[in-house]
Amino acid sequence: MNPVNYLYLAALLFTIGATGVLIRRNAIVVFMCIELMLNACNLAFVAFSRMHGNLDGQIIAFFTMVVAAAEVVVGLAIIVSLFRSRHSASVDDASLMKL
Amino acid sequence: MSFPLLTATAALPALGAIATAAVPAAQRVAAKWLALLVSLGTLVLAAVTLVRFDPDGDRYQLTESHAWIKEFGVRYELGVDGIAVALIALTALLIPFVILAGWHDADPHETGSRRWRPTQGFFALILAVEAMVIISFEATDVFLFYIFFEAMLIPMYFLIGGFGDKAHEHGDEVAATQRTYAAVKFLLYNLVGGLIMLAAVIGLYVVAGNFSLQEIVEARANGSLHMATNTERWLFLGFFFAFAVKAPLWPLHTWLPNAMGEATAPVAVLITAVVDKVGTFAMLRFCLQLFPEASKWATPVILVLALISIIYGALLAVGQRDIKRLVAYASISHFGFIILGIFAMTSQGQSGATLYMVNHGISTAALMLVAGFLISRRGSRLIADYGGVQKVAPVLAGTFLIGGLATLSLPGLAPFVSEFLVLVGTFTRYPAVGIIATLGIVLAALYTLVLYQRTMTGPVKAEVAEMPDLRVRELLVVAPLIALLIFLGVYPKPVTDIVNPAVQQTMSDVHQKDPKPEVEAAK
Amino acid sequence: MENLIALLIAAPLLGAVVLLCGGRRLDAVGHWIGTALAATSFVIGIVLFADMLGKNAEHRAISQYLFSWIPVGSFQADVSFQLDQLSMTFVLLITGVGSLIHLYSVGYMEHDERRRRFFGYLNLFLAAMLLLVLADNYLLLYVGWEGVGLASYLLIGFWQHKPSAATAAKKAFLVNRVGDMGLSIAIMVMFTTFGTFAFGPVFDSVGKTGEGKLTAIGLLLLLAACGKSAQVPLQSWLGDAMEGPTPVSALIHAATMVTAGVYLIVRSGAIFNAAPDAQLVVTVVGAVTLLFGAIVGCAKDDIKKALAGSTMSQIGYMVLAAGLGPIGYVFAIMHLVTHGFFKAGLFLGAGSVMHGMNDEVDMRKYGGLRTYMPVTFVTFGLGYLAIIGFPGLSGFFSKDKIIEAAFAKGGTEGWILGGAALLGAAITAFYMTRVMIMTFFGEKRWQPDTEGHEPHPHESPRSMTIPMIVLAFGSVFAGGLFSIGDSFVHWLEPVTGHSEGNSPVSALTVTLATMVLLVVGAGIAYAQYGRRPVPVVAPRGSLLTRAARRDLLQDDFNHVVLVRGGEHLTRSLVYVDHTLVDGVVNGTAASMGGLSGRLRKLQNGYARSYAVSMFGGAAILIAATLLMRAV
Amino acid sequence: MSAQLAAYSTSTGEAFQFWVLGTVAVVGALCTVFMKKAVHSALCLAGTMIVLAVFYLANGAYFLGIVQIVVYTGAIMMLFLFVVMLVGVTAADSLKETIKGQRWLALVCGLGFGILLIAGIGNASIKDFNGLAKANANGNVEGLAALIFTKYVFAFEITGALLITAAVGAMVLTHRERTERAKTQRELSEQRVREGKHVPPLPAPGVYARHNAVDIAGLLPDGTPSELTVSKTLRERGQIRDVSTEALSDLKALEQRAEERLERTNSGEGSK
Repeated sequence: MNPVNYLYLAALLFTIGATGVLIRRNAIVVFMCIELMLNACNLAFVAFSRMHGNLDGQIIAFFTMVVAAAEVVVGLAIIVSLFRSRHSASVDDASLMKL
Repeated sequence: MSFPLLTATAALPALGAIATAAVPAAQRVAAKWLALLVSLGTLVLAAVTLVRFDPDGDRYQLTESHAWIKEFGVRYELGVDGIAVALIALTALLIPFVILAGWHDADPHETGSRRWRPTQGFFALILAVEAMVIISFEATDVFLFYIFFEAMLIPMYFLIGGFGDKAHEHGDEVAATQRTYAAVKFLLYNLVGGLIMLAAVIGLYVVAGNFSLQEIVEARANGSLHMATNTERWLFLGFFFAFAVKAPLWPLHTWLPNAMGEATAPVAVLITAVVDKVGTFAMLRFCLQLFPEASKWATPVILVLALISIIYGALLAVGQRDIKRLVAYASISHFGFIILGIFAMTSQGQSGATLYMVNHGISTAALMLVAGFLISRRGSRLIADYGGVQKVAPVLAGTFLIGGLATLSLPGLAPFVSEFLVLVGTFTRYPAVGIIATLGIVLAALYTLVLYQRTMTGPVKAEVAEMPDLRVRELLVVAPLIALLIFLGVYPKPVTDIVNPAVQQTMSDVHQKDPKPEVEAAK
Repeated sequence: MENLIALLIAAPLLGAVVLLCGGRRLDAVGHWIGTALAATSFVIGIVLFADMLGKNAEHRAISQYLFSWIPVGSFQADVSFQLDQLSMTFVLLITGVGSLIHLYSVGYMEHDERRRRFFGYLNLFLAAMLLLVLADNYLLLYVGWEGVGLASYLLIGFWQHKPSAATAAKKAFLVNRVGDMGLSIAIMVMFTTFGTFAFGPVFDSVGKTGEGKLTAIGLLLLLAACGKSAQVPLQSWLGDAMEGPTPVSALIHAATMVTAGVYLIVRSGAIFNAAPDAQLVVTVVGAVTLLFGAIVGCAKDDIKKALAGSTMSQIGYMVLAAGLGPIGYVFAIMHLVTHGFFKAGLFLGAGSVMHGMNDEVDMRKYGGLRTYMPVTFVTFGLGYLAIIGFPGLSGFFSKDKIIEAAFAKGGTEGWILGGAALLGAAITAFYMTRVMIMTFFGEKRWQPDTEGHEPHPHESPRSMTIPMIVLAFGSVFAGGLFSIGDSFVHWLEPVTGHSEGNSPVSALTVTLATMVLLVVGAGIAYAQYGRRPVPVVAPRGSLLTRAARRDLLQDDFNHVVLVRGGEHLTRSLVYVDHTLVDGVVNGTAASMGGLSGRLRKLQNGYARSYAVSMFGGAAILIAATLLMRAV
Repeated sequence: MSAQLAAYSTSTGEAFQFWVLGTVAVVGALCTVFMKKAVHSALCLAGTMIVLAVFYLANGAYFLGIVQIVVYTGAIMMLFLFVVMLVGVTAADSLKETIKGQRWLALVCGLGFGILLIAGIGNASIKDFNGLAKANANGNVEGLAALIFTKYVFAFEITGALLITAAVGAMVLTHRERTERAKTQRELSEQRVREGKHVPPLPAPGVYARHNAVDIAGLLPDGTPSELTVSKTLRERGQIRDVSTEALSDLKALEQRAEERLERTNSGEGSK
């Protein structure tokens, strides 16, 4: 098997995640889809790391994880406070950007 | 290193603007005095610059040069030639009068709020404009010039849109709408011009590799910088478009009547007498020096446009019903003369154009400020609302008449000298253009005298019967301007002496010589 | 002595500044200050004249250089003066008549609360007029030229509360501006041709250029002269200018300013001598105007307008003479001087009549005034005799010479021009007799004015009669004095040159013909107005009379063609500016607004919608990258 | 599996593992997207992540594989579950689209994007496959540590700062400042009396003798449930279990059973 297949898998997962972000309205699920996309990227980084024979790709994946953790913390906090004030976790309810 | 006089001249009003803006709301009067003192201080610095300037010395004097943005070769480079020094003097001279004339223009309606400080803002903005205009005259780095050329739009926008005449014939709400319209129009026109110029500035950098006016001109002169004909023409058009909007040249003029009509008289003076001069000045300094061949290539079209401006502006001035718009159209006509003089490419034309910038500044300031005093008394800008003012306010009428006579270029007053020089300069190279332009002086007489007749003479209208004559503050504004108009009309030599060498150098930049007379007259 | 020249101008200029800036404090003495400074100028003129007489004819011209005015490259304009015999003649005329009229105005304007200002304007006029005749280059002359225009504007419109006065003033200035355009273009042509516009250098190098250029310059100068001297086709302002106070009409619109055109042509004699075509046009303009003015003068019932027509006509004589070249220059100036005396006298007389008649100007409401105003009657009468060319009086000598010179032009032109001049003399006799009879003879036709005040004609105060008497002396004796031994010819000859033409008809024949025509003209007038009572309301009159009353329809022409046309033009241009020029800009802005209004709908505020577009954008970027690689 | 093999080629074992676990991952991802309930989505996601962790291990990223399981699946996903619990597990999303054309656009974009991405990878010339044998020679964790504390030390420090900021941020966001003093019990009771509503304590939940859970509304005398009896939180989440019909159906069943027995009797009587 060609290790490039890992990249195809990563691309597929990323696309699924992105589509999920677009389709779902529940903020939590949207957030999970984002995590899925990040993980897909990580997989690609790890695969690249193996291809190039150095560890930089893994380092980046590591940082991605850390940043993702930070992001999840803040993001979930935002969702919770949103839910508190609106009693809903739907992203469509937050449409104040409309003119 | 010597004292950075040019920086100081521009920095003083800039600092003054900040200080004025910071004056607390209650100290309204203090802010006015502070602004006046700062402008007078700037005048002193400008006078020192004028004295330190040696007309027969180097082309650019009192130069300062510091690296600024190294990566792009942008330098903080200042220097003045005779043309710039004359215009700096004009600017520094007019601002105190503008401030004095607008003494009560920005008094708030109610004085309760502690954070509402329109007065401070008004005077701070005026000083900011002064600082930017002065540095535009001083900058010899194209990029530096561009920044301030554009930046002065910001304070002007707020001055036009934020402050209007106290009374308006259609009520406050309509006045606010029209003011906003005028301010936005002003901004958009000039921004479009500025953006096109930005493209040309970047283009110039790509071609020349730096922004220094002197270096580029030198490189072009000694052949080390070659510009393809088409490149030069496009760059020229980019620069010229921005300056033509600011000047303003027909058909890019329609923002001026709106802006001058809606703004208060002092701000209108600021627009036409100070800010617009940057446009014509820049034609002389940047268009001609950087792109001499393209300038010559474009001359026929520009002359025709200038000619249209002259006649068209004058005819439209005749047809106006609003005093301030009339002056605005008259200014368009006069800017036509200035541009005509610049592109006639004769020493008389260019010296005349430079002189015209100075004289037009003074004469329009005199006329517009008196018109402003008149309007503030009656609360209307419509000519038809006046009549017989001469009878009740003879001094006001007299000063208005002198301002008008200056506008129609009566010999003995300063504008005559410049207008005649422009006409002669144009005639020696393009006789037909010169003759048609002369028609402008007849039309000038028409709109000025019609304005004077309708407002000042005839039976006294009931609404103006109680009109007070000029007050001491107002007289203090007008009298020096009139004295200056007469002085420069009788003895313009001090100015021409400063301007002539710079014009000669510009002429040699564009490789032009005055046409020789047909026969050498016996002396 | 040279340094006195500037003082000539400085004295009245000082007066103007002091009086106009002085404020109400000077109201009480202002008129005397003005008069004194005018007289000062006259005294300086006399001193210079005496000095000039003491020198040889060749060395009489003096000059004074003050400072460099506009130096730009080869364009060098100086403020410098020259005083030669021609200028001297004008200086004396201007300051002399001017001083007298100042004196007269003291009485005439006594009841006007703005008298100080009036004297300020008069002084300003004197200064500008002196600058005009003393300048040694065309540009400085131009300053004086427009300066007198300004003074004229201010003085015609002196009673600004009357809309008619304000309109007349504006009209005068505008029409003059059209003429001034000619002068300024003439200066430009001179500068491009000769590289200078100072009198001496230009005249010296006239021979070096082609006749075409000189003709152009000559015609342009003529245009300027037409404007200032109210010659056809720029004559329309003079009649309206009578809205000004009468002393102004006397000084500016009769004796001095309106003759500036003649001065310009005579001064530029060197140019005209080399451009015969231009000269011909000058003579034609002069001939046409002298008939035109005379015809208009016949029909006017307003005493001042009748005199204005006469002024136009007399200046026509001068222009005709000036167009004749060296044969005529001297006589043009001579007629100018004598005309200055008698026309000023006539106007002052008219003013005196109006002063006694509650400012009534309609001659049909005068009549029989000779017993009420004896001094006015006598001085006016002497002026009358002088203007119609009664033998022995001033007008006789000067006008006769012009008619002779016109014949001496030779050829068909000579006959036509001479004939026109003769005809003009006859008409002059007619209309002046008409004025004289309607005003001073016949029965009283006075009527109360609108407020019911019955006029009480009375003789004017001393300050008014003295100038009239002095001018009457001038009207009687000046011509004779000038002609004794051709003294005036010899006086001016060094400046203008002089030649005797070969007249196809002898001088005596001309004189006799003039006399006959004079008697005929006066006789017709007597038959029409002296023998029969003058109707108070003007009869309808013939077509010509009606046209002449309306200034031969010239105003109607101007109104229809220039005023109406101009109004339409400006109105349509305002429309064009608003809809077309501004419309393009606003249209662009509106279409941008419309487009963004559409695009705005894409911004529905849902984060997911924006995310779709981002995602789509990313897809497009990838596609582009792949495509770029593929290519 | 030796590192050598993992580096240069892929063993059949790895291929087998890839195809099986890869399928699981994709199915898990799809379920994450399409499951109606957030809890199910979260569980599916956790499954996918564990599969990914295995892939990391297979690719020689031993450290990351462990971190993925411990931090991601263990910590982050649990955090998600907590939030789901807070926000409401049962609040099932309707998958009905509200924005016009959004779903189609999203699908088209996703499809296009995926195809392009995969085509891009297919197009890329990835020939040489170096493997991590050399890099992992001193051990994977040591290799990573050497890089993190030398080349990426600034990024590492900044990430630390980021984490602290995030922690503080989360606290700030979720912490609600009290704007007024909390009312004492006395004040609350006084207020109740003043308003005249529910002066006595609220009724207790549960139906005696049958159900005593807190999410079951007490029944009124007519047999309808009273919402007052359950807590506000449950009420808002819609997590009230209604047993009013249950009692009736129980009764019905009882009656039926009784009748059945009686019927027999009745039928007996009838047959008699």
